[in-house]
Amino acid sequence: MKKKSIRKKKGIDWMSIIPPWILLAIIFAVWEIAAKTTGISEYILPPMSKIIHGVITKFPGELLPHFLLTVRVIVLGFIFATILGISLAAIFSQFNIITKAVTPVIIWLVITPMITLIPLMTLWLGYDPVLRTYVVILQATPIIALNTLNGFVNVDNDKVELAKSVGCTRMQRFTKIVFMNAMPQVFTGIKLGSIFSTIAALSADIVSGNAGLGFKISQFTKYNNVYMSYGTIFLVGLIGLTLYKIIERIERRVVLWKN
Amino acid sequence: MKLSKKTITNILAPLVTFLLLFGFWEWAVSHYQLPKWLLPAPSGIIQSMVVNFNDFWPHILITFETVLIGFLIAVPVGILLATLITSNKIISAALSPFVIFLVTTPLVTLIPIMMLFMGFGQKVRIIGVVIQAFSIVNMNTVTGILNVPIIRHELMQTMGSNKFQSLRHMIYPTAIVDIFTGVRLSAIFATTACISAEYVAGNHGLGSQIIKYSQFLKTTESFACIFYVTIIGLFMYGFVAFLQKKVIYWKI
Amino acid sequence: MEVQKDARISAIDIAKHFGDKASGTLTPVLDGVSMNIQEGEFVVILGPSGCGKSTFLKILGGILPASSGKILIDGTDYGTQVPRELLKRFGFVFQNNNLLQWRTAAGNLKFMLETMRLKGEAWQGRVSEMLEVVGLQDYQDVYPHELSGGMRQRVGIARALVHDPDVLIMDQPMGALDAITRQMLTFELLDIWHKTQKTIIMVTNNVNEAIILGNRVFIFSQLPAKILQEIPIDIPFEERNHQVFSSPRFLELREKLNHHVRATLSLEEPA
Amino acid sequence: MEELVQKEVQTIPKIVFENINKVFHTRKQTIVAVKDYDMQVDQGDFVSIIGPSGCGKSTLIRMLNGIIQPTSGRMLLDGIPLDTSKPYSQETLRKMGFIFQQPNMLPWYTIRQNITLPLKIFGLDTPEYQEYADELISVTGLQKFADSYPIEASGGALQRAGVVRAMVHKPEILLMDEPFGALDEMLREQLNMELLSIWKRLNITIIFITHNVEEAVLLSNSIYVMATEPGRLVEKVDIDLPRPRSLEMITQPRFVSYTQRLVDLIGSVELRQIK
Repeated sequence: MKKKSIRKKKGIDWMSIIPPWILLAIIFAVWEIAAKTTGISEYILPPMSKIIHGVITKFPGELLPHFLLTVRVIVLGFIFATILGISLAAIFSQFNIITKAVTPVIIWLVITPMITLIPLMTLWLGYDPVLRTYVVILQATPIIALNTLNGFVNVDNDKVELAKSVGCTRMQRFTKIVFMNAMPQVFTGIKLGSIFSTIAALSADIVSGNAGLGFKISQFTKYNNVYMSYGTIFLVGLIGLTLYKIIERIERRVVLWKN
Repeated sequence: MKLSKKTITNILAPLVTFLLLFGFWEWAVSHYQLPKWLLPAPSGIIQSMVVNFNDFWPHILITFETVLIGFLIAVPVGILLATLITSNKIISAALSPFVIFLVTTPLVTLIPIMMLFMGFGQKVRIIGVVIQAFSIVNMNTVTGILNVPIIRHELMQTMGSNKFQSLRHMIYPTAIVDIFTGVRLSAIFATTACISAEYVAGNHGLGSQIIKYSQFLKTTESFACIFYVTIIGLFMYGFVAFLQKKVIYWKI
Repeated sequence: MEVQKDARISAIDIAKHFGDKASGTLTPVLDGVSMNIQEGEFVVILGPSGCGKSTFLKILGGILPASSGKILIDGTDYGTQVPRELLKRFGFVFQNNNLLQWRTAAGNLKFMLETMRLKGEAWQGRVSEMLEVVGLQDYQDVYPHELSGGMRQRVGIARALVHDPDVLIMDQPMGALDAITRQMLTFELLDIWHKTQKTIIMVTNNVNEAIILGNRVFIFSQLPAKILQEIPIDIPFEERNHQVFSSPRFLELREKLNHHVRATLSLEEPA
Repeated sequence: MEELVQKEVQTIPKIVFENINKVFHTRKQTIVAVKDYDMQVDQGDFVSIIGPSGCGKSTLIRMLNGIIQPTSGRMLLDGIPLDTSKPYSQETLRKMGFIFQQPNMLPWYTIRQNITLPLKIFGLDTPEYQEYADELISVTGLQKFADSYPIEASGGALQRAGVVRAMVHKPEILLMDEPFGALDEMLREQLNMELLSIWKRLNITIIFITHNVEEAVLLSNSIYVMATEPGRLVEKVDIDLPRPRSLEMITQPRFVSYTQRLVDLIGSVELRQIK
C-alpha cells in the first residue's frame, strides 16, 4: 500500500535569503565609504574593514576566553531558565486559585528588572564570573513562566470539550492536549527569554568588570580602541541573533500547524 | 457594588501570596539573624524608603523621566518604521533579520561608545532606552501587519482605498493587538535598559544609586532603590494597560 | 415521559441553563427535553441555529452536566451527568473536527486508544482499519493542516469510531463543509452506519441530511429548546441513494420538515 | 418571447469575459486557475457560477473587480475594455459591489459605520447617499443592529450587512462570492428570497458564486458550470423557470430535473479526485 504523503518538498525560499545579504553588503560599503571620506575621527566611526580585521586577528587570542565565558553564561542560564520557567508554569497552571495567586507575583518579577540585583550578587556570591548565570536565570525565568502559564491557562474551548468527551484524567489532559496546544505561546516566551538572557549576561559583565565580552567592550573603549568595541558589539549581536534563530528553527519543527 | 466571588479571589489570592512572601522574608531574616548588609528585612527596606525619601527622590525622578521619555519616543518610531518596512515585500524580507538583530543586541554594550561623543548626561541614557525599546515594538508591529488576513486587504481593494485609508481604517486596527504586545514589552525593556544604562553612564538615577549603596554595603538602601524601580515598572505596566483599554474598545 | 425499558439511551425531562439568577445572567437553554433511543437507531435532531441542540448533545456525550432531569443508559439511571468510566462507550464527532493539529491522522486515532488505555495489537490494527472505512488509508501520516476540510472531517469520524463505541454522537459533522463535499459525506455516513450498526444521534440544520440519514427526526424549538415534533422517516435503506432526491416520498417529507422548521423561525422575527 | 429577442439585439452586454486565463506560480507548483474562459452577461441579468472548490470561480470575479490581474485575455465593462495593467480607477470600481464568503466586517466599527465605509473611501459621503444607506438598512431589517458592534450581531445579520455594504454606493453590478455558504439552510433560503427582491427592485446585474446547486437554480437565469485542474467552463445551463421565483418551486419536478442535471455535471467531475 503506497504511503501517499501530500507534503511537497519545500523549495528553498530565495526571496527571504538573498535580500538580507545584499543589504548587509550595502551597509558595509556605505559604512566604509563614510568612515574613509567624511573625515569623522576614527574614534567615532572606524572603517568597517578595520573593525572586521581587528576582530578576526584578536579573536583567537584576546577575545576567545571572554567570548566562551559570555556564551556559557548566556546559554547555561537560558536553558536552565527555560526548564524552570516551563515547569513552574506547569505546576501553577494546575489549579485556578494558584494561577490567580501567582500570576501577579510573576508579573512583579518581570517588570522589576532582575539586573537590579547584579551589584548585590557580587556582594553575595563574590566575583566568580560563572555566578552571572544566576542573574541570567533570574532575568529570563519570569518572562518564560508568564507566557507559558498564559498558554497553559487559555486553552480554547473545543479542546476542553474534547478532553471531557473522552474522559481524560487531569494528567492526560495536561500532557496530551494542554501542553502541545500551548506550544506557540511557550515559544514566544522562550524567544523573549533568550533576549533577556543576553541583556542580563552583558549587564553583569559590565558591572562586575573583570571578565566577559561586556567587560572587554568597556575596556576597549577606555583605551580608545573604538574599532574593537564596535567589533565586539557585533559579536554580541551575533550571539543573540544565532540563539534566536536556533529557537525559531526548533519552533518551525515543533509547531507544524502554524504556517 | 456586590463583589462577586470571582473578583474576591482575583484580589485576595495575590494579596495573600505577597503577604506570605514578605512575611517569610521577614521571619527568615530575624530567625537566622542575617546581618543587614547581607539581606535586610522588608520592614527595614520600607522604613528606609520613607526616611531617606528626599535623598532618593531626585534619582527616582531622573530614572522615571528617562524611562518615560525613551518609551514615548520608541513606540511611535517603532510603529512607523514597521509600517515602512512592511509596505514593500522586498524591503520587509531584507530588513527582517536586522529587526531581530536590533532586539537581540543588548543596548548596554552601545553605551560606552555613545558616552565617547555624548558624555555622561541623561541624553545618552534616553537614546539607549529608545534603541532597546523601539526594536521590540518594531518587531511585534511587523508581525501584526504581516498577519492581516488577505480577505481584509481585498475588502479595501474593492473600495479602491489608498495606502493611508487602508492603514487607518483596517491595517492598524487589525494589528493593534500585536502592536500592544510590543508596547507592553517595550515598557519592560525601557525600564531594564534605563537601569543598565545608569550602571554605566553617570551617577544619576536609581541604577547608579544601587551600585553606590552596594559598594558601601548599604544593602537596605540598595533594596529601597530596587523597590522604587518596581514602582516605576508597575506604573509603566498600568499606563500601557490603561492605553490598551482606551484604544481597543471593541474587544469584550 | 416514561422510560422505555429496552432503550439504549433515555433522556428524561433534561433542562439546562447557563449563568445564575443572582447576577441576572440566567439564560435557559433546554426546557424539559425527553427522548428514548433504541439500539442501532439513527436519530436526527433538526432545528434553527443557536437553539440548544448542541448543548443537548454535549449533555448526552458527558461533556456538560444537565441542570435537571435524568439520563439512563441501558436502563440504569445516571442522574444529570454521564460518569467518566462510561465515556469509553461513546464517540463524539465535533462540528469543526477538533483534531489535534500536532498529531498525524493516525496519531489522532491513537490519542483515543491512549487516553482510554486500550492496548494491544488488535486495537492498533483498528487505527488503519477505521481510516480505511473513511477512505483515508493513504493519509495515515499526514498532518491535519495538510488535509482538506472534507478529509479532516472524515478523520474526526474515524477517531470517534476507533475505540469501538456503542453510541456515536455527531454535532453538525458536515456543518462547515461546502455543499458538494457535504452531500458525498452524507452518503458515506449512511454507509458507515449500515456497516457498523452503531446507535447514532446527530444534530444538523440541513433538511436533506435529516431525511437521508435519520429514521426518526426530532424538531427542536427556538431557545429554550423543547421538542416540537417527532417525524419518522419511512424511506427504506436501499432507496437512500443519489436518486432519492427526486422521489415523491422524499419531496413530501422535505416539504413537511421545512414547514415545521420554518414555523419555529416565524415565531420570532428573522435572525 | 419576441420581447426577449428584441432586447438581445440592441443593447451592449454589461460584462464580457474574452478568453481569460489565470496561472498562479507558487514555489512548489504552478496552478492553472482559469483556462480560456468566455462569458457574456447582459444588464439586469442574474448569472451563477458553480463548481467544486478550486475550480477558479472566486478568481474570476476577483479579476473583474481588479483584486487579481488576469494572465491573458480581455474583460469589457459596458463594452469598454478594462485596463488590468494598473489598479482600477474609482469610477470603474464604483460600478461594482463585492460580497465576501464570510461577512468580513471590521469589528471596531458599528454595523452602520461598516456599511457606510465605502462612501467614505469613494468620497460619496453626502447626505443623499447617507439617506440611501439608512433606507437599505431599514429595508433589510438591520435597524436593530445598526449601532451595535459586529461581535453583538448574529451570523445572518452580519451577512445581510455585507450585502448592504456592497450596494451602498449604488453599483450597477454585484459580485457575490458564496455569500450564504456559511449560513444554515433555513437562513439561506430567507436571504435568497430577500436577494431576489432587491435584484428585481434595483434592476442590478448579479454574478453569484456558489457550491449549492439548489441555490443556483432558484436564483439565476443561467448557470455556468466549471471544473477543476484546470479551472474551465464545462457547460452553460439556462434556467427558464417563471419569475418571480418562490421557495415552493424547489420541490416541483422541473426544478428538481435542473438540480439533478447539474449535480450529475458536477458529480461526474468531482468523484474522480476527492479534494
